[in-house]
Amino acid sequence: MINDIPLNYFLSLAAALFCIGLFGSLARKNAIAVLMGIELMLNAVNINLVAFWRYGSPDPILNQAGIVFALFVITLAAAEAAIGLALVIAIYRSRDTVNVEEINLLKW
Amino acid sequence: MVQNFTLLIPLFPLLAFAIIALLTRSRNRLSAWIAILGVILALALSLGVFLEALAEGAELAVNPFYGAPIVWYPYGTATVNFGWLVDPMGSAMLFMVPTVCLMIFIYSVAYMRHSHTGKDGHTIHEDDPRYARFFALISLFTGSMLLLVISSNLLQFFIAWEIMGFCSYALIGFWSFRGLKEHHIDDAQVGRARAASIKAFLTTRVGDVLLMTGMILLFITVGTLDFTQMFSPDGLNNMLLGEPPIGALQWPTLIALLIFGGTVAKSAQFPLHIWLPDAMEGPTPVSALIHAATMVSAGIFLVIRMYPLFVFDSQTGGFSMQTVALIGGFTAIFAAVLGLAQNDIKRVLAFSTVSQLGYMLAALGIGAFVAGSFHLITHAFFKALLFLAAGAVIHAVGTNDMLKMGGLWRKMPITFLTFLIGALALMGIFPFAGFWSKDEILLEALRLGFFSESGAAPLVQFVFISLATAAFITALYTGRQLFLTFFGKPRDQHFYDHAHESPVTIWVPLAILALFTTVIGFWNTPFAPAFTGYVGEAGLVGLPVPFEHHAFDQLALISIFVSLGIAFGGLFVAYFIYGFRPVGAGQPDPLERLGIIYRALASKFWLDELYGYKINLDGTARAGLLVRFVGLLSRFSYWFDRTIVDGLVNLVGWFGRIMARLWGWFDKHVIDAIVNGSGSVTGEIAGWWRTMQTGNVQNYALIAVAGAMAFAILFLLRSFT
Amino acid sequence: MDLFGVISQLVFLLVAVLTLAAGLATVLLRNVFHAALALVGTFFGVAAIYLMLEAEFLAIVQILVYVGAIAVLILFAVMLTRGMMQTEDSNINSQWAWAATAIGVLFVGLFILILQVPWKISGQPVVGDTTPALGTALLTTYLLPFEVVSVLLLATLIGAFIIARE
Amino acid sequence: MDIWTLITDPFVTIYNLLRSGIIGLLASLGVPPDWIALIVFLIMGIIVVTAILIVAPVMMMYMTWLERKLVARMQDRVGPNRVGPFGLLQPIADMIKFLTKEDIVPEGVDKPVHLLAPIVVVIPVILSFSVIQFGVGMGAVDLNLGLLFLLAMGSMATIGVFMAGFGSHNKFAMIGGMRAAAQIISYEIPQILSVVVVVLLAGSISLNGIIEKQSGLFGLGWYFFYLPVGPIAFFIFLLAATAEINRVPFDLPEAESELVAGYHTEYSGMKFGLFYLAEFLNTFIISAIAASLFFGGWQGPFVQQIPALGIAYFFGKTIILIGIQLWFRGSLPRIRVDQLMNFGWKRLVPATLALILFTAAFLWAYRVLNQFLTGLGG
Repeated sequence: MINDIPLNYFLSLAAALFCIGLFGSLARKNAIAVLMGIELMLNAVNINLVAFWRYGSPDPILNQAGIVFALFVITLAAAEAAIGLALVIAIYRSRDTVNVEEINLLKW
Repeated sequence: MVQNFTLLIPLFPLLAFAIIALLTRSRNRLSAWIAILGVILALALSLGVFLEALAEGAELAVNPFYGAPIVWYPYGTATVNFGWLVDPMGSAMLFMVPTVCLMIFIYSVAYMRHSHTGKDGHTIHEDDPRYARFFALISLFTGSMLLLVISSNLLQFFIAWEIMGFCSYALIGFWSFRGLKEHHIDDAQVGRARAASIKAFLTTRVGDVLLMTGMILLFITVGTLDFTQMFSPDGLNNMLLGEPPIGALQWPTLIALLIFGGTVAKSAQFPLHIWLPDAMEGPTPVSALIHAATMVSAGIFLVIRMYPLFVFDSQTGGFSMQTVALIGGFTAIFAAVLGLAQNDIKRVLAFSTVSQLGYMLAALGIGAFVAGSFHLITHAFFKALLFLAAGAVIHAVGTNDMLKMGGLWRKMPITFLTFLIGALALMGIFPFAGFWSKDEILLEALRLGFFSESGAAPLVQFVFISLATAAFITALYTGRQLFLTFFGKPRDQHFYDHAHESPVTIWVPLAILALFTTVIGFWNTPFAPAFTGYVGEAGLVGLPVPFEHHAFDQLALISIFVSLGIAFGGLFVAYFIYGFRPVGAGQPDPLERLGIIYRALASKFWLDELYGYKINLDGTARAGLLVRFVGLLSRFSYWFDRTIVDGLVNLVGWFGRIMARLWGWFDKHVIDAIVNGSGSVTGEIAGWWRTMQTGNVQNYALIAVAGAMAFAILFLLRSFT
Repeated sequence: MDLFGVISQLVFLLVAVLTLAAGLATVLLRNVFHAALALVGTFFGVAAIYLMLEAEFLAIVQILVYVGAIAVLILFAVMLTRGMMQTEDSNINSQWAWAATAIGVLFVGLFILILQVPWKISGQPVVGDTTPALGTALLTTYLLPFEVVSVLLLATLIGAFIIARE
Repeated sequence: MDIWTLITDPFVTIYNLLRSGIIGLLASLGVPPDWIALIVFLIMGIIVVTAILIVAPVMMMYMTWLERKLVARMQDRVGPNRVGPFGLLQPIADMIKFLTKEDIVPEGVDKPVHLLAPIVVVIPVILSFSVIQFGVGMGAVDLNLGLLFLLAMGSMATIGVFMAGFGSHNKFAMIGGMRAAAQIISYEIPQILSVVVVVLLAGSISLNGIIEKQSGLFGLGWYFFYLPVGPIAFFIFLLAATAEINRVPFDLPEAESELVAGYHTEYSGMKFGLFYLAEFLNTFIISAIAASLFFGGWQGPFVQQIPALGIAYFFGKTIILIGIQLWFRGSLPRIRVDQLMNFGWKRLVPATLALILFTAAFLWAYRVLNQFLTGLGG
């Protein structure tokens, strides 16, 4: 596998996924969709981490920094999702909307 | 090796204090027992140390029990340590202090129960409202005295000294609160107690300041406060190194005098004796405690502790010992004379204490170290006895005034007997304790003053004459007291009827103290001077020269007869005045015939009015002339400050205000304009710029992404080129 | 290139295309519920990518955590905020064109970068079971981050509870 | 390849014969080696998958029969007895009915979601079969992360349930779906944690590894017998797993008396059949996992000598556990939704955490003691 698929494939895929996620979080109106975009970005980052582990690690068994990092990212993603969605629900409850453009109390 | 536990001795009473104060305040009887238990434990341990010290013998003087294991704080390369130091005199104190204190404690259990007549006519016995507090305080008092006795350095000594100062304040003013009417303590007495406690505290404070100054100077010159290091030859010689402070006055003299200042206040020597008579306002056990075992003994003990310094000073030509002797001798006779004209049974004893302390200091001053020390021990026993017995009388009769007593021996024989033993000891009549110790002092004074090989010494001669006269007057006023109190006919039937024999817990301590008073003197008879051998044979720490001691000789025999003669003479005169023809009810004191002299005596030579603090019978108090003069001076200073100094200041202030107004105009119209202008300009710009804050998170995120990208591109361009 | 190579690349391309398609669907679908389902699809795709990278453990964790927990949370949130689900107006905000431009530039830049940089490749094969080594690493080398993450999760639990409750 | 091996271990032997036969055939045809490997992989995979796909529905059908019979007995009824002897053909009749029923798609549903939901529910269950070890060497694959894989598949079911609930355009389905999702993610935690106890004991997350660790005591060294940890962990696992697959007494998502049929209210015909299939296969999978983790899977006396016994042991244990779950169904009332949540979060999770701590402490103490004793011996 490693000899058949160049690293660039994975990196390009990750970059594309990251850009898609970034677009989602920048351009969607729905706050939940924004969060989904962020999840996509995190996943893209994880792909990169794992790919570098697989291709770059001098000893993939003993040196699993990439995997460990990806695990932590997943954990943080879970935490982020929990808090973020709790916030969205709280906002929805008080303002009756999840449109990010309408959640702009902190403007001038 | 009991000596290693010496440091624990003061711990027990202090612990008792803590327990009572913190836990058992509301349980009177329990508190009393805790206090007594504390003293008993301290006594047991003290006796252990004492016996061990006795076994060690005179050698202990130069190689005392010593240990300083507790590091308090370091300074420079050395440290200040807490520890213990027990030399022969210290061990004797360790024997005396807890013994006497224990007696006083036991005595207090019953004494602090007051009896009064209730509404229905029955006699009600009731604890003093602050019963437990009393025991807490006397525990603290005892503990600090024990701490003082075993102190290994002057700082530790000073701490204990100060705690005692506080305790004396609290205990003298023990009845200085209201709500005691049913206990026969009226507003006047409350006022007196309050004033007396303040007076005692402030007067002794004068001495404390002197002592502290001396201590600081000592530390500066010697570099240590540890007794053993301080009295090493090097330590004392260090004092001579520096420039003499004031003219011909050299360092040792100055320091010794300052330290002696502490003694003068604490041991109530002229001219700072004024607090002691008024201290009689405290409960009688407190008086006994202050006068016998703790407070005033501490003053004497300070001189005893610092004796090497005094000796060193006199060897190098200073006059500190002469000062001690002079003040002691003068106080001895001065206070004795004053004691003559007092009608308060306790005040007589108070002046007698002052006088006896003068004896001790005079003895120490002329170099009779052993005699002075021994008198400290014996005096503690018989003075405690006298006070407690007098207290028993007061407790039974209900008044302090001797002129209202009379014929009490029939009513309270045991108390009378014990009081008699104490009085005889005080007069110096064979075979009681006072006789042996007082005779020793007189003998030493005689020997050193008139029969010294180095020629006659006028000062010592003065001391001898003063002390001999004082002995005569002592016998006289003690006799007066005896006759007025116990003999003759009752002068006030009401008080007489009220009198009764003391309860067991009161007379047993009296009996024990009487026993001690009887036998303690034989510790140091001229024929068998055991105490001299123990305390004086090897000198002191840092002064390993034996004190001069003479075998029993003709002079001693003469001295015995002289002192006995003086004592009996005084007693006879007293009998002639008061016993032969008893003072009847309502009659004035025969001494009043002396006129102006009597009035001078009765009002204590108007010293309180001159520089002290006069406490009237009705509880009001008035400062002395000197004090008032200082007050006037301060008032004048106040006026000066208010009118002249303040006027100047106000003038400057007015000028400043004018200037400020000018500045204010400038500030308002020039600087503010600039500030406001810049502010409004900024506001305008900001109002235009702030629309950038859309409040939309995604906007911000987009800008952040764009910024990050811009930086990344910059970075890449730079790294590629 | 041998047979396996061709098949591998084909499989990769298939997975990649599906993943990206699901990702695009996530971002572009108007119905948020459908978007969330597409997100689940993306998660599966990423799990497949992990499998290709021989990180089986991570793949399973991906499914367990992302599909089993995060996706469910998102679906929950979608259902609880149903008022927004089928709005007639656009689901894309006003700055989308700017965002798209910036992201396009970003993607092109990244792509060029990926092709330009000479990545260091060790090419070591994965022999044996990686999971025990991973566990050991988590409890030795990465013990502190591991604990910190645990504390973070606890804090999140409490925080989410406090934020979301009435 | 003697006859004895064939008798004692028929399935593995046949599988190996087939495999070597195909390899030989392809090699004689002159196919390159890597092509051979690929083709063999594909063919054998298809065979195994087919076997599973055949076995699984049949299992499910007879589990429905078993359930109806057992519950009927508990309720003092007879149960199906018309079609075939003892009603044994009843499941087949039911299946024909499912397949021939009209496929109703209600108005206003979210069509793709509605149609995909049953499939999404079934797929993870079928996938779970791939790692179950039916007998000695009888698993489709022996993943070294098998247990984790099973748990991941279990957690995937939520998505399908959600889709069904959302896609049905029906408030009962919606509430049922929400309930199911909440319940599944709540009870997933104690389930995983109780499995962790076994993982701690075994030191492995491969199913085969765990089963092999239980070979002691003449094939009876099951973790259930590791007192007191084993029974408690098993009990917690059984409870949590029952809740996870929404069965009585935790069948709130499809509570007939409140929600008609919960998230599959609007399904009919084969789509409903798929939900039904998933539910029963889930029961089977749960029982199989429990049997593997706590009762040694195929482990039992003489299984080393006669590997075929392993299959019997495995299915015996699994069916007994299925029986226990059916027994729940027959005897326990449904609990309330707040009781469900409270029980899960306030009782089961702390209890399981405590159990894990205890197990770890126990193992540590055991290891220290062991070292100490070995030290004494040496």
